[in-house]
Amino acid sequence: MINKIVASCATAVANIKDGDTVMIGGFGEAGSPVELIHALIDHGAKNLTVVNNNTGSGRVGLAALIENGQVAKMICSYPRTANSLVFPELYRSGKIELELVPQGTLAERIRAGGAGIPAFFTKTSVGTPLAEGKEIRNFEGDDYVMERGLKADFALIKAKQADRYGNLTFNKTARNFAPIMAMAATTTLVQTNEMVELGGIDPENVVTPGIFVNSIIEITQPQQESQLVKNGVVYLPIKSQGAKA
Amino acid sequence: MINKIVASCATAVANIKDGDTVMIGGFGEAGSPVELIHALIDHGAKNLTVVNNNTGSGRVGLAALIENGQVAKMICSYPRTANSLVFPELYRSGKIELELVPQGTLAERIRAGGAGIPAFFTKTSVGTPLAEGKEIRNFEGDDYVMERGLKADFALIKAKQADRYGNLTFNKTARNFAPIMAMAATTTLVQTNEMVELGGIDPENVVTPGIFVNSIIEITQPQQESQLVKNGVVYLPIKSQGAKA
Amino acid sequence: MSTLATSNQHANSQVAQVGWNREQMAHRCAQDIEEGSYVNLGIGIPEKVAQYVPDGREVIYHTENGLLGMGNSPSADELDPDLINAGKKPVTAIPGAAYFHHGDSFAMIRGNHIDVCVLGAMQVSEKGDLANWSTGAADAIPAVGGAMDLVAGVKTIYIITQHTTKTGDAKILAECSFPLTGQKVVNRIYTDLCVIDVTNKGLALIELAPGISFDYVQARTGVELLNATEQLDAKGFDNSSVNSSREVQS
Amino acid sequence: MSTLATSNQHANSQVAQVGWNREQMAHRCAQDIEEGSYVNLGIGIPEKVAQYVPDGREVIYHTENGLLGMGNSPSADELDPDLINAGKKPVTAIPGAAYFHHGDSFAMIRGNHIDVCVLGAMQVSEKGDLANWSTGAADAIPAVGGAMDLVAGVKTIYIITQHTTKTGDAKILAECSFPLTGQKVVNRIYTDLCVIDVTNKGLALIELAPGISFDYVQARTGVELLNATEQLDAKGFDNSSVNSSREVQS
Repeated sequence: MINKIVASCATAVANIKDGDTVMIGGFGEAGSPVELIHALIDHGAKNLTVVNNNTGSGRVGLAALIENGQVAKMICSYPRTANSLVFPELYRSGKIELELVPQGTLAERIRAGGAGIPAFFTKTSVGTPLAEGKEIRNFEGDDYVMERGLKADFALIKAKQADRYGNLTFNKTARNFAPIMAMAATTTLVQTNEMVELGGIDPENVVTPGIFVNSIIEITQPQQESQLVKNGVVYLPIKSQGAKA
Repeated sequence: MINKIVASCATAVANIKDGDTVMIGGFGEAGSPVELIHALIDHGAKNLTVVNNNTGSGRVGLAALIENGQVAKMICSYPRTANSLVFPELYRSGKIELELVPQGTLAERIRAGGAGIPAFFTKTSVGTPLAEGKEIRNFEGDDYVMERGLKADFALIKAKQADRYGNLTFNKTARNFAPIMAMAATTTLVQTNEMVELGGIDPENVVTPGIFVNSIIEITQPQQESQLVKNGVVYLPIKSQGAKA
Repeated sequence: MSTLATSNQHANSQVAQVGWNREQMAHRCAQDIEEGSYVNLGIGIPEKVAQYVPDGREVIYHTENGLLGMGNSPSADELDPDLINAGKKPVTAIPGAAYFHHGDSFAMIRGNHIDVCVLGAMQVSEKGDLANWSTGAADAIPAVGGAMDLVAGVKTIYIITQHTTKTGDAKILAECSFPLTGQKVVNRIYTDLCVIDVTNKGLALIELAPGISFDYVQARTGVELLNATEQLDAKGFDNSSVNSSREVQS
Repeated sequence: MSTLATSNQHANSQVAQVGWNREQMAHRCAQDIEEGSYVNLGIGIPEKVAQYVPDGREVIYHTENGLLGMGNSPSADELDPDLINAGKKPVTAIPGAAYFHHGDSFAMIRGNHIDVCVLGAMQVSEKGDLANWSTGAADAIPAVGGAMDLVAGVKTIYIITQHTTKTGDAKILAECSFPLTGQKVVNRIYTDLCVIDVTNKGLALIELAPGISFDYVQARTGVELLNATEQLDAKGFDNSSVNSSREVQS
């Protein structure tokens, strides 16, 4: 029987290796798979390349992953956000690499990676520093820059509903990058607010078909990043927490 | 007030001009906008380039449009189907041009056209006659062929539900090319089985957002192509029918 | 001279009181948002445009993080951290809204489906080049977001900006000195002092804020302006000029 | 000689009775469809594979016209002309199915997300080149459908085909003479006579239909085959060889 449900977040992230590329869903906190990220912090894989629109906020979730020294490189469109503390400091001190990509180009590169398109042309960034060193080609009188598809070893995303095949729905604008990241990653790990029976999601309303999903963990009451930040929470890996106790 | 509902199929197709490129939704009969196609036959625009996966069946719908001499060129993946009578004869006698495109490349070219991507690379057709004359480029050891985005002046598609903004849902596999054609056409004309109030389609379940739709006509009891073919129906333009009466 | 300079700076820093204030700039821009438009509003003053679109015009707002049909700010009851705009502020969705993923959202942008985008600016050039994402300073953390995609893909780009920097430097220039967001992308500029169209012949000042003279604006602009206010006074507001200039540019 | 030729043709035209028939070919192929696979079945004999997948293996069928989780043929009550497969025949959707548009459907294919595709063939070459869409005849109406996308994008390509043409010509050849569907794409071939793997060393015959000899097959094949039946008899069926050969090829 096909059953993609796993027992814990720890199980879900267990195969992430040092040096892997990991796409993490979310636009700011909306859609951020906080529990899976925290499991990845506990897991400890290092030298990761992380793809996310931002760099996290406060000292939880993605920001905590970065603070824990696990991220060698960020690929993102907007590394500065409100409560963005961790990344700026590491970046200024040269401890983390940044590949800055326009948000739509980032989305299309991820979609291309998932769709088997190694490269495509876009007008975005032509004539700007972000097109420097890239191939420019003219089609029907307009210049376009060639951009490359982007794949990942793992994607960590957050869904609203999931069934055991891995069919997913999302909540409002928390959908953002999740469906295309699920396509672009070799292995997609999902935390979902709710597991439903097969057929519990109308086939017409499936947003991410199960073919793009590998492991699912139900987190019925996920933590909200902004709430954690507001409460001054600092996420420390389980080991360190253990060491402290 | 935004209201994309029009009074008749004739009104919907009124602005299609001789020489236009027209994308027509459907995979075989599933999703074929029969009433809009018949209106286009009555309208009479000639020298059209038509994009569809097939070439219609029997002597109704797309096949009738071709038989009426309005189509100069077909862009499709599979011009031969069961009950495909009209196209083969015209093609063999050199009266219609054919651009044969692999089905997935056709879909991706349409999606690219709608997404502002003038060209992309794909493995499909490398080493085959359909890649001849096209640019081949190697990425990470594999060869890919460059394919161009495809746009249209008009798209004719069939939806299940629509609201006045043009938000659409589809029925099962009748969805096929419709959502991407709606994106790739300057003007998208929709026949829908049912009009609903704003909010009648859950925002989570909208398949084609209204931004891609221009005109909507409600056809609550659309004709089914296979039924027409079975009954030996031959669609003749209104004018000819008038002349006969 | 130093006294004069200070005085000038002072005048410039209070320029909002001299011409249009932020609300009035947003109001002026909103008059050009047409019925039935699909509109993307940038963070800051551009966000304010929505509230001044004339009554009776139905306009649909796009936010690039995956929503078409963005509504007002939520009440406490409506608030959902999963329903935010591109500025990561809570919003609502109107009846007839649609959610979609980032790939589809930027297909709307890149594929020329959005009619109007209103953005802020650091600098705008005579040719309509826009710089609004980076000063190019070495120690700055670069962040671009969706700005480059929006200017490259949206049919009409409106800019709302103070006419000069806080220190009185011109922001409307022959050439941008900051890294570009896009080349030849701007159609119209709304400042606290005036409205300027980007045309093939150069920057055409088409409207002045009350009490502001053409010479006053020219003195605060880094490139020669065409005075098109009289023509427009004669024939009225000519919105079509925006689109025609855009066609030539793109 | 002419009598012999006729006799040979006759023998070949009845070759299905000599080795495996169509159902048995589909059955043999079905044994190699693994639990949890995402599978796309071509029109004809490949379609029959679904009914022979061993009980207890849950397999999800993709049809490129926009459905994952394709079920059996519909009853009269279930029949909906809007629910068809790639062969345009009516089908059903299982609980847990998903509908999507053609762009997304071929993203699944092109993006290497489908595990197995089973197709028919006109010709297969020693290198795994496939010809199955056109004889290249001048008067033929070319039609390609999704075949080129499937062979370019699906992880593992299985071919089910009669070993020879109706007139006894070899279909498994050193080089295809018909226009290609794809280069170096085939992993395994199931014929009425045998099962052949495409390997780096050439075509390896790994299994014979009952009563068929290696020499019998070789005589009906246009390229020299490696006899790998003994090795496999010794170590059992080695499914991993398929994937490793695929990795080298793609």
